[in-house]
Formats: sequence, C-alpha cells, structure tokens
Amino acid sequence: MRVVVQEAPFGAGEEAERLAAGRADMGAVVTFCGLVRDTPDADLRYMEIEHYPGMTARAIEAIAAEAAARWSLGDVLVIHRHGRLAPGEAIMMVGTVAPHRADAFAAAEFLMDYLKSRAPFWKKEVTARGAAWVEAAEADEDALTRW
Amino acid sequence: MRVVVQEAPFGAGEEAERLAAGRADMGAVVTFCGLVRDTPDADLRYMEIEHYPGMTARAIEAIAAEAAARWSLGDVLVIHRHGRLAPGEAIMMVGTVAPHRADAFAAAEFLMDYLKSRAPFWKKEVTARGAAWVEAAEADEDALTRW
Amino acid sequence: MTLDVLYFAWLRERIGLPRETVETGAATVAELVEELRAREDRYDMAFRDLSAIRVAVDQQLTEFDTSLSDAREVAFFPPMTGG
Amino acid sequence: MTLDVLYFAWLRERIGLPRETVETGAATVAELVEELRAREDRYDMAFRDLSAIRVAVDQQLTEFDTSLSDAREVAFFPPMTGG
Repeated sequence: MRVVVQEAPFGAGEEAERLAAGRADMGAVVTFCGLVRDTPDADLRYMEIEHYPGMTARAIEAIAAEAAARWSLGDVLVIHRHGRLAPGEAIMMVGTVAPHRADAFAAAEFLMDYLKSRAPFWKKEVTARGAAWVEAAEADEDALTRW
Repeated sequence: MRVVVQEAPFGAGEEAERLAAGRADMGAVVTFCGLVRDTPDADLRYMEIEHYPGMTARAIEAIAAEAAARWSLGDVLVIHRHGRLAPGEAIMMVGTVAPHRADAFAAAEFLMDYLKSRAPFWKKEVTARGAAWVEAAEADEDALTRW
Repeated sequence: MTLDVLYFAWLRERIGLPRETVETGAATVAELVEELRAREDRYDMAFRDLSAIRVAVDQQLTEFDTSLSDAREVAFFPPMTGG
Repeated sequence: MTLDVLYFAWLRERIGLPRETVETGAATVAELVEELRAREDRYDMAFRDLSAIRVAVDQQLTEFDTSLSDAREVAFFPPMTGG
C-alpha cells in the first residue's frame, strides 16, 4: 500500500505502470484519476485544495486498509494533491491491483467514494466572478451506503 | 474513440496520460489493464491469443459506441493484443474519460464485461503440462445481464 | 452458393483447418452445420455440442437459425474469452 | 484543560484564524462549541448550523457528543470534498 499527500504534480502514467510491474500473479489493474474540471458557467482560474495535515495520510491509510480487507488485492495506491491547481491538472489518483477484475474495480470505486467524503480535503473554486467553497453533494454521502 | 488491435506491446502509462491531455472539461479518467496471470497450479509458459481479424475491430467499435451512447463520455480507448504473451505482460486496456466519475467507472466496467464475452478473442494457456483453451466462465456471461 | 467458412480456437484445431470454401445449398446456419457434420467424423465431432459453439455471419454474431441468403462468410468458434 | 482547536475551509475564514489554544472545562465537543459561540459573534455565526459542520477529536472523525477527556486536539470543518 502506498499513500502520498503532496503539493507537487505526479506522473499518473508512470504510477499506473509501476502498479503491477514485475508481477505475474495479478490479472487486473484499475486506475482512477481526478482532474480539475473547468466550471461550465464561469471561467475557472484555479482550484485551491486545503487539507488537515495531521489527519490526512492517516485517514487515507484507514480507507485503503479497509479496501484491502474487503477485497483480494495485490496493491493499493492513493495520491492526493493539495494547494493551487490549474484547470486540467490531476488532483488525485487511486490505483488497485488484483488477481481478478471485479475486485480491482470494486476497490477503486470504494476508495473514491470514501476519499470524496471521509478524507479531510476541502476544495475552493476561484473563478472570474469570485471564490466559492465546493459544497459536498448529497449524492456523495449517499454513495457510501452501497458499501 | 480509439480502437487498436495489435500484436505488439503498448505503453499503458503513456496511453493513460494521453486520454485527457490538454482538456479542462473532464473530471475523471478510469483505466483498466488486463495482465497475463500465471496459473496458480501450473507454470504458465505463455498465453496465445487468437482473434478473428475481419471482425475484431468492428466488434470492439460497436461495444465502444454503445458505451458512448449510454454514458456521458469525453473519450473511449480500447487496446487489445493478440499473439504470444508472457506472464505479467499487458493483454489489453480500456480507458474512459468523463465529466463525472460515475460515468467513467460504469463505462469502463461495461466495456470490460462486453469485451470479455463479445469480442472475438480466444485465449490458450501453454504450461509445463501442456496447452489448454481458456473456457468462458458462466460468471462472465452472467455479468452482461446487469447492463 | 459459395461460402467462406472459418473456424477458430479448438474448433479450428479439431477440424484441422482455419478456413475453407464451401459450395452449399443450405438455407440457414443450422443446415450448413448438418452438411458439414455429414462430411467427415472430425466435423461431426467438432459440431457435436452446439451449445458450446458460437456463429458469426458476415462478421456479425448471430444464431443458428439465421438465413444464409446473401451471406458470404460464416465463422464458427467457441464462446469468446477476450479482455 | 488546554486544547488545540483547528478550523478549516469556510469555518477558518469565518472565524478568522486556522488554529488557537483554548483553556476549557468542556466535557464534550458540544459543550466546547457552546463555549466558543458565547465568545464572539464570529464564532456564534460560524457554528450556527451544526448540521453543516464535522468534527475530529485527535484526528479521528467523530460526533458532537464525544467526550473530551484526554483530548488534545479538536478540529472543526465543513463536510469534506476530496477526490
């Protein structure tokens, strides 16, 4: 398991390649990459991501450990950035490696649902019209009930 | 949409990076990569993948078009190899790009379920004990009913 | 009617060739299968359990009761194992 | 008891500082919130709708009725928006 919380950009492709490199006992690698999406109605200048340094890595590790306990996984990767990000930049990625594809997919979706609502990050969008904190969607909270 | 059927290896990381490169209207990229997994009970020497050249690309394109019709996607990628592959090598990958993560995940899983049972590929495992065609799993056929 | 008939995977191995040209009056895929089975034991064996065989006519997956009028290529193979 | 109290996102902005040290006799998170609200308008405003606020005690997500015995750090913040 590898959990990285950093301000710097990361290489999603390189990270994806490393996930199952040199292993012949795994059949499936799933990656999810979250990007800064331009706001449809207002020009997004940048996104500012705040986090809770003392808690972040530990909260993510607990979510990743829960995924590893629920599914048969060979490896789990979570990278999450904070600070100022431009439209189109990668915010975060998760990667799961498993013998079978159903486990890799389920674990990746589980990680995303929990990171969304249980990892201490807060997003602020700064547009031409001003700054606003991104509100948590009810759908994101509801998504947790499926696990 | 990009569909590639080839014997040569591909760069999964590079392909993943290209998927949403230069776009700021997408929020999610999901990739799945299928690997040659060593057989647990017999040393796998290699996997031989046969396909139906006249039909393969067209069948995959139809599956990808169906995914694009069902979900809001920015792009779809399918790469599938044929020929002889060593344990640990990447057999295929799918990539989906979408404004929202639920669409990217659902489309990637749909693509995998259909490629598994509806794209004209046949896998043969060659082990120390001999060669055997991989049998289609009933679970793979059942997986199609969820869509 | 002249058809290209293709075989893949273990069907190709049991019949012993990947493709052949067949002169036939068969109206449906099922009739073509009966003609092939009547030819030789290796065909008869290969097509014994049709539930284990899939068919494509002109590169479209279809069923055994499909008509062969205007068909040019028929392919037989086991259930696919892609991905 | 001395506690480090942390604020994040709009809570930090409304209260006007990211962290402070608080001397308190509060037995629970809820009691601490009442003490803070009694201090100044900006605290009272920030904590008006508790359904919009989450709390962590010693970096573990928890509820407002959680005891503060042995607590060293309490953090308040809006629902998280990671991923």
